This record gives sequence, structure tokens and C-alpha cells, in this order.
Amino acid sequence: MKIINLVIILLSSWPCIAWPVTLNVGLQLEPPNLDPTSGAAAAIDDVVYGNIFEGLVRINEDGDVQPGLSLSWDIGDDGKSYIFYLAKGVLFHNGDPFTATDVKFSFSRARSDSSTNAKKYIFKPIVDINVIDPHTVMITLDQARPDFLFNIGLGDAVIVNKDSADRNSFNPVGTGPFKFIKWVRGDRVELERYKKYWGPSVFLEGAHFKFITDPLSAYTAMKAGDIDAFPNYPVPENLFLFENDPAYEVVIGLTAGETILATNNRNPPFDNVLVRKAIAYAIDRSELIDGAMFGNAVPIGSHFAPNHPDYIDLTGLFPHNLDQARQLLLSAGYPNGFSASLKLPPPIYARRTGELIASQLGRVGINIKIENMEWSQWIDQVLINKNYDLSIVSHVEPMDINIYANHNYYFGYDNDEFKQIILDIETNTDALNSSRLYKLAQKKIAEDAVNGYLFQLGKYGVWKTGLKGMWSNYPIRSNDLRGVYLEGDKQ
Amino acid sequence: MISFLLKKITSLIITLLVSTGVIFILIEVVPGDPVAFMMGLSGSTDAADALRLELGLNVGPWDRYFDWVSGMVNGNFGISYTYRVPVVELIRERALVSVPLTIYALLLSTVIAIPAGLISATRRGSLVDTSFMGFAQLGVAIPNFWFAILLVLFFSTTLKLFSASGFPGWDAGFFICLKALTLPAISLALPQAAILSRVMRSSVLDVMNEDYIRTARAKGLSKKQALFRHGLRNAMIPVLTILGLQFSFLLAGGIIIESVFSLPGLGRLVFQSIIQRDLIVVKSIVTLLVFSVVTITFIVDLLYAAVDPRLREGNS
Amino acid sequence: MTLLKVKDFSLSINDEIILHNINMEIKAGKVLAIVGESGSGKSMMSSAIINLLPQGAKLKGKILLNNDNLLDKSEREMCLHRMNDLGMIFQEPMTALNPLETIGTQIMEAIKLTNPKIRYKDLLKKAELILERVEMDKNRFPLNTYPHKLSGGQRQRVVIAIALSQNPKLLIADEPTTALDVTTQAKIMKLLMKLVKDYGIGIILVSHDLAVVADLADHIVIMRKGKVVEQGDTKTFFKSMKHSYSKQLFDAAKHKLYEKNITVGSEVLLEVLNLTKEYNLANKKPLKAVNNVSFTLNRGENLGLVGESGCGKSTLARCILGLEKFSKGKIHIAGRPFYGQKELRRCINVVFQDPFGSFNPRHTVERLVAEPFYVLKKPLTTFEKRVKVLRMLKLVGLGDGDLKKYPHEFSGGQRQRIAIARALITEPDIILLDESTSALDVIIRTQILDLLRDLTKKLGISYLFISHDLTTVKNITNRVLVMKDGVIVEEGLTAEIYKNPKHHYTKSLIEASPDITRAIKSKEENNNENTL
Amino acid sequence: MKHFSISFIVGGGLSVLFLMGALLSFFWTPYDVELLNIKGKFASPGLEHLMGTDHFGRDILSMVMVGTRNAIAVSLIAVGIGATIGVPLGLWAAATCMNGSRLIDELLMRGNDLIFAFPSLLLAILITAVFGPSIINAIIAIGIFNIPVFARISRGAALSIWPKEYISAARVAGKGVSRISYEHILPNILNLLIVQATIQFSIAIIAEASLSYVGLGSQPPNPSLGRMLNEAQTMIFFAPWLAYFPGGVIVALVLGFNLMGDGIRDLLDPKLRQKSITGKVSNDAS
Repeated sequence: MKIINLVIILLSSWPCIAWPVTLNVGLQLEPPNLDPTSGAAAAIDDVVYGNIFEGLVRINEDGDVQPGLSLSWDIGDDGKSYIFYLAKGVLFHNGDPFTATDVKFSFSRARSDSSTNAKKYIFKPIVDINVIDPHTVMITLDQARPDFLFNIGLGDAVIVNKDSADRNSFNPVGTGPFKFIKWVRGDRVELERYKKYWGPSVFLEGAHFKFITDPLSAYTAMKAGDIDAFPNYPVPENLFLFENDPAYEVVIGLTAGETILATNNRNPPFDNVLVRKAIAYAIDRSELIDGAMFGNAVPIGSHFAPNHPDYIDLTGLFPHNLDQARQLLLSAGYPNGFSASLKLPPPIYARRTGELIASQLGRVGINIKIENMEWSQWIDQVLINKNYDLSIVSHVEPMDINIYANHNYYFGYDNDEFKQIILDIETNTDALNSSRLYKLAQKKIAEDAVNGYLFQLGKYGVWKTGLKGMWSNYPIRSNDLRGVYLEGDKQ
Repeated sequence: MISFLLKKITSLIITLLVSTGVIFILIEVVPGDPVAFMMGLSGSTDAADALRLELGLNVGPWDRYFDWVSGMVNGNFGISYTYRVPVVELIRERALVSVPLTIYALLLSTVIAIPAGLISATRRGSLVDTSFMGFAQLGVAIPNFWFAILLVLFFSTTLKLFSASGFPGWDAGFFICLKALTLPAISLALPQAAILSRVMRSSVLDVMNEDYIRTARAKGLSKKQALFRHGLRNAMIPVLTILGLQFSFLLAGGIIIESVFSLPGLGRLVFQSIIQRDLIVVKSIVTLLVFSVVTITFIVDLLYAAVDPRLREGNS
Repeated sequence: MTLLKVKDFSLSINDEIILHNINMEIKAGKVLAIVGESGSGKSMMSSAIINLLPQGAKLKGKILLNNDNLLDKSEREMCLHRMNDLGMIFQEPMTALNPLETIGTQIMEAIKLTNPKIRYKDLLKKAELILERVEMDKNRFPLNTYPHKLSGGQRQRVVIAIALSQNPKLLIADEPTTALDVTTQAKIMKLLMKLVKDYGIGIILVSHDLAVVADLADHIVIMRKGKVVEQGDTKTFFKSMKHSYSKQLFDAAKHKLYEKNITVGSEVLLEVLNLTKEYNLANKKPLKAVNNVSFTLNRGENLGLVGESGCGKSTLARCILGLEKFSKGKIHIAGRPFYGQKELRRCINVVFQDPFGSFNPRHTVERLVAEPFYVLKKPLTTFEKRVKVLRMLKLVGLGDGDLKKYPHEFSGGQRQRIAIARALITEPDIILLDESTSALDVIIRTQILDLLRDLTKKLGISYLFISHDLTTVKNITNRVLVMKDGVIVEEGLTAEIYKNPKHHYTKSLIEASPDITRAIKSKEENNNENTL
Repeated sequence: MKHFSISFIVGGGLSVLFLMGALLSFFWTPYDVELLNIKGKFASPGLEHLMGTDHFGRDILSMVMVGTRNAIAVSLIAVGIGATIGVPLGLWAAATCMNGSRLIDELLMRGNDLIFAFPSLLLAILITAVFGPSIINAIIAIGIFNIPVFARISRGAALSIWPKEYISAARVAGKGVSRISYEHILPNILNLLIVQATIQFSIAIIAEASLSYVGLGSQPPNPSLGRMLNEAQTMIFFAPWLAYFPGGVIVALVLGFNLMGDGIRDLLDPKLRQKSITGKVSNDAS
């Protein structure tokens, strides 16, 4: 029925569209390839999710699970078995009809040993997929998995076509409202409205995703009118220039990116909770947000997205207090502080926050040595070899608090109590209960000050005034353009 | 002539072979795993292993080296790890931007520099000379990326004459592309032009002191005639060298400019590839760049021979 | 009738006076010789006539070409004059031609300038004709030959051809043969004279050597320090010359024979046995620069080695000095085989040709002269060195004050004295004089030669004097070797060889080498013919 | 002695000015360059902050001073490396080329070509990819590319000195190749090297700027002109001084050293000097 609403909304908004246009969308990162079921690059979903590819279900702007290729579904009482009722008359861009077998194929492909799907774990719990009829498919899990529905809404679980699957990386073929035209590597990917789209037709003639790495050119391209919309404008500092310009609209939303001061709980002195708390006290979030993000970010007190219903505000747990911090250091046995390295990945937010953090910790006698590095170095040293003291990074995966349950993860947080909570969450099916458990989990890691919790990364949407229907939040990485249209005259 | 050619060619080949070795070793020691990069912060390990297998990263360095070199010899540079398309194709696409850009920049700089150098040489010590050389000094001193930024600010955001960034692709039409390449070309050309004009000036001055110019003047040629009929070709020899160097420099040196204008050029590709540890691409491009440099110096040598009969007989 | 008249002409460059109040006159079909040492301004004079002067040149007075003053001409008019009336030949033929153009194009360009309407066929013909005029065989040297294929003499011919091709009224030849071998020099000079006769061109012949011009010039102008010292008709000049400087030049030019009262010891100091030095060239057969040469040098002997450039004499010298490895044969110094080892090095030293190139410009005279001490087995103290150096400087006629000076503070002659001091400082048995006086002005040259003679006698040093110039060798050696193409063609007592040379090459050398006394004689003879 | 040319005076003046500023920064800067003050960010140039403040409220003047110091230090050391390795190589090559075996000469020169052939910025990036970005690696990266330059120029110059007669004289005195290279060749090509060094220096300044512009080179909080420019880019529209001052300093610095280089050449160039002595400036007929 949600669909109906959508249709109504769209219909009601139909008259005020001047005429269909091809939208120039600016992205900072170019995807390495266009197959969302391969690598983990968020840049892939930026382009293809919801536009070229669709899953059984769709995550919408608010992070809710919506019907996708499956218009509705039933869940067995044990929470293990799912029956999906698929949409009819759906055609892949190569003309093949979409049926239950495609679902089976896609998921089996993702689970297979040779699969290079970054989120294989989504498909781990699947024990059986059987095609009941061309438009009905039943999936059985090893146990109840409340997050399963959400997960198969992710880009990694989109439905692909048997014949074209292997070429998706450079010639993606999906069921989405836009079909792939061409990819001028290093410059843009061109999409065109798919005439035979099964769902309500979209307003845009097509879309060009232009890749603009350089933050300066991001601004100039926008100002010079080369770009109609920058869904996630890379630099916050000159946002206000657009805000002051009536020709542009700035929408500041939230991403699923919890920006944290990642702390290596394995090594001294950070294995000492007192030290971690001291750091928590030493951090001045308002200064960080003001200085590094130019005010455009929301402070967080734990590893949880503020716009999630189960979110609780824990920013007050360790208010900025230098004396407290010094006290704790003293009692932890570091009266005159210590030295530590801070390894920073490339993104601007990390680099800037890093410099500020360094000076903030410096105030309580913790002498920080900044080491800037590229992603692969960071992944190599920090993520894989856990060879680091502190780092700053934004965890953009939605609902990823469970990473704290994995003691081999680079935080090195090993806490049975917390593991139990996550286990409960994963197995329990009752909504109320799960909400309680999530809050518990947030509290736990916040109190243990596993990491320094800084702020939720903002999504800075900048587009020409009159452009409607762009996502204002990033619950998952996607620039779903199905609802986008340009109001008034096309300049 | 033949021996001259042979000598050049052999040294060319040797340089290339050695360079492939150096490059390979260099790349081998670069830490960071392309697969890990592609898998991101929460990639599952067995998927990573599968990918490693798929990319053929599980074999030893020697095998990889020989596969690589033998592959290159018959034009197969392998498949890009990240883009999953033949490296040759990638390079072709990018070269279609970088090479024209380079040539464009080179043309600009020559068109500016040669006359400027000539004029200031002939009008040595005059106001024109001093002002030209002043500009040259300035041109050498301005970092090109910095100049590029100023250009963008002025022409794109203020005057809105040129689009700030991006490259439409040649199928969009020649002049549109030319327009897109203009600002980058200018910002690349300026320092080169500055250098070139200085070289041109000094070499013309040197030539004008040659005895054969005096002979020519004794024939009754005016100073200018003597310079143009007998001086120029001699003066061009050092200029040729610089031009050769500049071509290869520009071809590789575009990295920063390309990213300032976000042009899909070789420079940015290789930069990206280094970041993404798409090492097979890095290897190939670096090799290609080295190759281009070597061949260009080779061509320059041939040009010398074409200009200078003494070299043609190889007795020099 | 007067072709060119220089009247009260003065020239200054950047307010530094180069020429002062010059007066001279040349008639059509006559030869005017300007003689002077380097720095006398003779070259500037010639450049001034054709008005190719450095920037900042100021000219006063008159230069009248057929009674119209060249100094009033605009640059464009001057170009026309250079095209039609004036031709010039320069000292350095090696660089006088554009290396990138064929000799044909360079000649034809000149022709085309004088008559632009000429058809290409005729142009080619004329060019070939002119090349023949300067005795360049058109089969050996077709028009499409590039300069680098030609020897110095041949290039000079091409330069002359270029000048002629515009059939000028006046030809200015600035030391046209100084850079060439004696035999070539003679040929070129003959050619020039022939042209005077054939075309009735007037020639201004600039030279540093009176002997060269004595028998060619109708009129001689002696210049010094930018002034005309003396001038007059050649017939009478040598008898009537008054100025001391002219006399000096004259004496320097006529070489007295070496007095032979020296005692040649029996002890062999240097022995060269079947020495051969091969250079293997790229894709050519190896060139024998020195081919199976043998000779000895006894104590007290003054041996000369004469040959033209490229005959291998310098290579031979370098082998003897241990600067080059030789292919075959032996060199014995003091009876022991020498291959550049230190202990024998002290027995032999050298004085080079170029007084400018033979000193490290950054070292003081003291350090320069003391350098050979490096060969001594036990090093001397700085004091001992200084004492020896001072003594040696005194011997070569330099003062204690020069000890701390740098080479560029000395004149060419003085430098050569320093070079001699350096050569003698370790009291070697042999010194090798490699063209040691060729680069010097005639007067200085005689002084240096005298110095050498005295010193070697005083110190009992034997020397091997290598030169292209017979006359020099003649008056400083008692025995002489004549070398050609790496082979010694003739050997004997100097006096003997000069009286009756056996080998035709030696003959040609002797005939070619300018000799002023002979020159004057011949002049007088053909005067008498005229008078008879 | 020939009086100084204008370019020398101007260039020398500029260079000295910057050197002083850089030296001064060791002892004193108006503000602490590591002192962050978010409250006072984007202060426009004025009495308090002569060059204004940046997005962290740091004093630009102070940062420029230290940045200049770093740039100069990096360039000096890099050029130093290039010279100390390159010149001996060049001399050696020349010596071997003049006396017998050309093989070593060939090898050395091919090696040079190889380095020349490598795209410099790329190699720098690779180096930093291997060892991580740091001021040291910037120095190495720039230094490497100075080696062939000096090797080449000193070889060429040495080759022109070797045939001189005073070299033969020295060898007649029994002196060895290395001794001659050191005693006779080196002093006589020094002028050339000095001139080249100044040129290389100014090139190195730009190289350092480019490296730190792309994030290689000296790391925060240690300021560097290139990185300042990079950070300034996105703020140039409302805080232009962030870009103008560091950029201007780079330009002036390079300009200064280039001019000084030219001036030195005018003073030392043997060719010019010889002309001024003999007064033989051939036909520049006016």
C-alpha cells in the first residue's frame, strides 16, 4: 500500500514539472566497477543502487524496509522462513523477464565459495532457497534473523540476471528504473530512463553521474553550472556560500557514518579503561564539530545513528572536562601523560578532526604524533594488522554496532557481556525487546569508552533550487533518483 | 647512419628492460593489498581469498614478472584489478585525453616561447627583451597547480567562460573537447613556455656570435637575414632537446593539473591506481611513460641527425 | 687609381680607443699588407672597413671607397656595399662556414644576392665555375658537399669562393692562412695573388708575420697598439725603414741559423724503437697515427721534429710523455723501458703550445711551477719547494713578485716562461717542446727561443723540439726529423737538410715556408725585370 | 671586479630576506604554529595577524615562516644530495671516458637516462606509498632527480677540461686520474655547478610545494607551503588570503633564487668573463 501512496504523491506532483531533464549528479568518488555484489566500495551503490539494480526489498530515505521486487512477504512464526511474492512483468534491461529463479541465482551466486561478495555474511544464514512458482520464492534461514530483511535490502543483495551477471562490473544490467548507457572512465557514468520499467515511471530523462575528486572543482563545477546536484558535497566549509545563494538549496542530513576515535584496546595504555575515559573527557565535541565540520555534524555518545528510533543520547556521559581527564590519567598511572600515534585515512573529515584531536589530547599531556596515510596503507596497518594506537574513521555501514562483538576486529574490544547482548539481538524477534537491547548495547560500549565517539557524519546535499525528491539522508549509500524531478523552468 | 641507429635502438631496448625490472621491484615492495582495499572495512575473509584467486595474485613474484613482461611484449597488459577491464583499454581511454593535452600544451608553449625568445635575442637589452625575460622569470616561478587554481577562479567561476572541470569525451565534438582542455593546457604550458623562451634566447645569442654568421653578413646579408637563413636552424638544436624533455615531462607531469580540472587523464588514473593498489595498472603506465620518454629522446636524436649532416654520417 | 682610402680614421669601442688616426690607401689590383702583433688593431681595422664591429663602436674620420665615405652609409647601404664591392676572408676557416648548409647553397646564396634575377641553371654553373677558380675539383667536391667533409685549406678556398662569387672590388683577408699548414698557406697565398692579377681586385692582407707578406705585398703598413708605426712601398720599405719596431719585426722575421758549436754526448737519453700507435675508428680500418718510428736522442743534443698538422708528431709526443699507450714498439728513457712509471717521469718534462691552456687558471704561479715535484720520491718541504721555484723563476726572467700571481695576470710570452720554469723545475734530462712557440708573436717568439737555447745549454738539458714551422726548428736544433703521415721521411743534421733536402716532401716544406730574405731577393729580382 | 647586475641584487635581496625569515622562525614566530584557536578562525589580515588566520585559527604569517624554512631545508638537502652523489659520478664518467674504458661512462650515463626517464612526481608518490609520507621521503624523492642533473653537467664540463694542456702537464707530473679530477677539474667547473645548484634549488622549491600539495612531504602539524595551498583551495572564496600568501611566498622565493642564479652566472660564467677581458664580442653590428 506504500506503493499506492508513492504513486499518489507522484501523480499529485506531476503537473508542476516543466519537462523531463537529464540530471547531472556530482560524486566525489568514482566507483572502481559497477557491480554492487562485488567489492565493498560505497561509490558503486552511489550510482547503481535503486537506479540500475533493485533488491527484493528496498531501503528508503528514512532507512525503512520497503517492498522492492517483492511486493510483499510472509515471515514464518519461527522467524526462520521467508516467502516473497514477486512483482510481475518485470524486465531486466537486457529484456529478460525477472522470475523467482533469478532470485535463487543471485543469492546462490553470492553465497558460493567463488563469490567475492564483500558482505557474504548476509547469505551465511540461508540454508535453502526454493522456487515455489515463477513469482514466489521461499528462503529458509538457520535461525531467526531480525536483520535479514534489512540486509537483503542492501546493494550487495540486489537481483542480477544470469546471462549478464559476469559483465555487471562494466556493463550493469538490472531491473531498475534507469538503464546503463556508458561509462566514460574518470569522468562520468550515463544512465537513461528505462522505458519498460515495471514500476511507476520516473520523471528524469536520464542521469549523468560525474566524478569530481578535487574539492575545489566540486565547488567550481557546481557554481559554473556543470553539476545540478551534489548529493554528498565533499567539503562543509563553503556550504554557506551555497546557502547564501538563492540559486541553490542546501539540505544537511545524516549518514550512517559514526565518526569515532578508534582506539586499540589491546595495547597499553589503551587497555586501561581509565585512560580511555580520560580521553573521552579530554575530547571537546563542540570544538571538533565547529572546527573540523564547520558546525555541520551531530555529536554522538556511542556507536549509533542519531536518527535511528532506538538511539539514546549519551553525549553527556563524559562531558568535556580537562581536570577529570588529568585526574583519570593520574590514577591510571600516567601523571604526565604519554605519547601515541594517530593514523589518519585520507578523507578531509578525518584529517581535520585528527589535527584538532591531537591538540585537544595535547592539553591533558597526551602527546600525539599524526601519521597521514592512504586507504590501502590504513587498511593494511590499522584494520588488518591492528598496528596502531589511535585512528579516526567513519563507520558508514548501517546498524553496525555488532562489530564490537568481534574481538578480532581492529578495536580489540573483548567483552562477553556485550557479545551476549548482540547474540540476543540477532536471535530475538520481538521489536520492543530488540529496541531495549540496542539501547543496552549503546550504553555498554559508551561506558567502557571503547572508542572516542565524536559525531555522526553529515550528508551535505547541494542542488539547484527547484530540484525535488533528492534523498536528504544516507541510511545506506544510495542516490535513488526515482522520485527526483525539476520544478519550474529548466534553465 | 646505420651504426648510429643501431646504437640508439640497442640502448633504447636495454633502458626499457632495466626499467621494467626496476618498476616491478618498486611495485612489489609497495605495501598494501589491492584485495583488502576492495573489501573495505567489513569485508569477509573468504570472499577476499576468492578474489585473490580470481586476480591471480596467489602466484610468486617471478612468475608474475615474466607473465607481465611477456604479456606486454605481445600487447597484453593484463586485467585491471579494480576496474576489471583490460589495462590496455584503460590506458587507451586515458591517453586519448593526456596525449592531446600534452600536445596542446606543447604547441602553446612553443608558439609563445619561440617568437618571444627570438625577439628578445634580437632586441637584446631592449625594453621588450627585459620585459619578456621578466615574464619568463615569473613563469618559471609560479607553481602550475597554483596557476591552474587562479585560472579556474577567474575564467570558470567569475567569467563562466570555460567549464571548471571534466572532459566530455571526443565523441562530444572536437572543439568542445579543445575548450575543455584549454585551461589545463594553459596552466601546463606557462612554465614550459617560460623555460623554452629562455633557452631559445640564449641559444640564438650564442649562434649570433658564430663565425659563419659573420661570413653571411660579409656576403651582404642584413643582421636579420643572416640570423634567419643561417642562425635559426643552428639555434634550434638545443631547443629541440628541451622540447623533447618537456613532452615526456608534461605527459607524466599532468597528475596535479588533471586532478585540479578533474580530467580523466593518465596521470589521474595512475594516481588513483596507486591509491587503490591497482598495481598492474601502475606498472603498465609507468612502463609506458618510461617508454615514451625513451622513444622521444630517440626521435629527438633522429631529428638532430636530420638537421645536422655531421651527425648523419655518425662521425661526431 | 685609388680604390680605398682610409683618412684620419679612429675607432673606439665603449670609450676604449682601439684605432687612432689611421691613414692608408690601396689601389685597384694591388696588395696592401697590414702587419702587426696581436692587439695591434689590425683585425679591427679590416672589420672596420666592412663595418662589422662589436656593439658600442664609435668611428671617426673617413673610409673612402671610390671617394664616397662608407662611414656615412646606413646599415642597408652597407649591406649593398658588402654584396657588391667588398669581400672578406677570415682567419678561422673551420668555423667560417655554416655546418648545416652545403657549400653549394652557401656559394649560390652569395651569387644570388649580387644578381637576384639569375636563373637556377646559370646559378649552378656559376657556382661550379667559381669552385674551379679556387681550384676545387668539382668531381671531388660537388656542390652538395657539407663543410665538415673539407680540410681547413679546402674550407678556406670555399670562403674565398664565396667572397669571389660577388666579384668584389676589394678583398679583405684577415690572417687568411695563419690557421693553415705551411704548404697549404703557400698555395692559398698563390691563389690569392692569382686572383689579384686575373680580376684586378685590390687585396688588404692582414698578417702577424712580415715574412709571409714580404714578397706578396706592394705596400706594407706596420701597426702597433692601434697606430700606424710606419708604411711604405715594399720595394723600398726594407731598406728605408726607420722605426725601431719595424726593424725588430724584420729581425724576428729573418731567422739566423743555429750556431753549431755544441758537443753531442754519446749517452743515449731517449730511444724510440719501431713505435706504432693505431687508432681503430668506427667502421673504418685502423689509422696508424704513428707508424714504426725509431730515433734516438743523445745527451746535449737538440733534436727537431717537423711535420704538418695530422702527421702524427703530437701523438708521438704524447706517447713519449706516457700520456698515451702505444700499440707496438718500445720507448727507452735513460736505458730503461718507459711506460709512464713515476720514477722515470722525472727524467722528462714538457712545454706545451698554448700559453693560455697550459695552466690551471685557479692556481698561483708557485703552485703551478711546483707541480712536477709530485714525481719526486721523497716530497720536499714547502720551503724547499719555494726556494727552488724562486730560483727557477729568476732563471726564466720572472721576479719574486710573480710567485703569488695567477696565470691570467701574465702576457703570452711570460706564460711561456712560466711553462718553461715548470718544465725545468725537476731538472730533467730531456724536455719536450711541443709547438712551444707557435702561438707567440714573432718578436716574443725569438726571445723565448733564445731563452730556451741558453737555458738548455746552461743546464745541459737535451730537448726534442716539435714544430710545424721549419724556420723555428732551423734556428734551434742541430738535428731534425721530418715526419709525414706517421712516418719519418727524412732525418739528418739541420744544416744539411736545409742545404740539400733529399725527400721531395722536405723540399716542398722548405720552399713553402716563408723566408723574408728570400722574399726580398725575389721582389728585387722581378723589380729588375720590370726595369729592364 | 665586474659590478653586480640588477637581477643579482633583486634576487639576492629576496633570497636573503626569505632566508632571514626562515632562520628567524627557529627562534621566534609571532604565534605558535601548532596552537589551534577555533574561536579566532578566518581572521582577515590585520594588525593582530599580519597575514590573517586559517580554518583552525592558526597565524598564517607564522606558518608561512616555518613553511618557508621547511621548503628551503628540503630543497637545500635534496640539491645537496644530488650534487654530492652526482658530481663525483659525472667526474668519474668523464675521467673513464677520457682515459680508456668507455664502458663505465656508458653505464653511468645510461643509469642517468633511466632516472631521467622516470616520471618524477610518480616516483615520489610511489616512494611515499612505500615508506609513508614524510619530509625525509620528500627529500629523497627530490634528491634522486638531482643526481643525474649534476652528473650530466659535471661530466660535460669535465670533458671540456680534460683535453686542456694543464691536465696533460699534471699527468706528466705523474698525477692520477682522481687526483687530477679533484685538483684541476673540480675547481674549474665549480662556477658552473654553483649556477646549476641555484637553478636546481628553485626547481626543488616548486617540487617540494607540489609534493606537499598532494599531501606528501612534511606532515601536520608541521606546516608546509604546498599543503597550506591545498587546504586553502576550498576556502579561497571567502578567505583568499589563505591562498595568496603561501602562493606568493613560493613565487617570490623561486623568483629570488632564479634571479640570483642568473646574477651569479653573469658574474662567474667563464665565457662572459673572457669576453669582458679580451673585449672580443664579435659582430654585434648595430
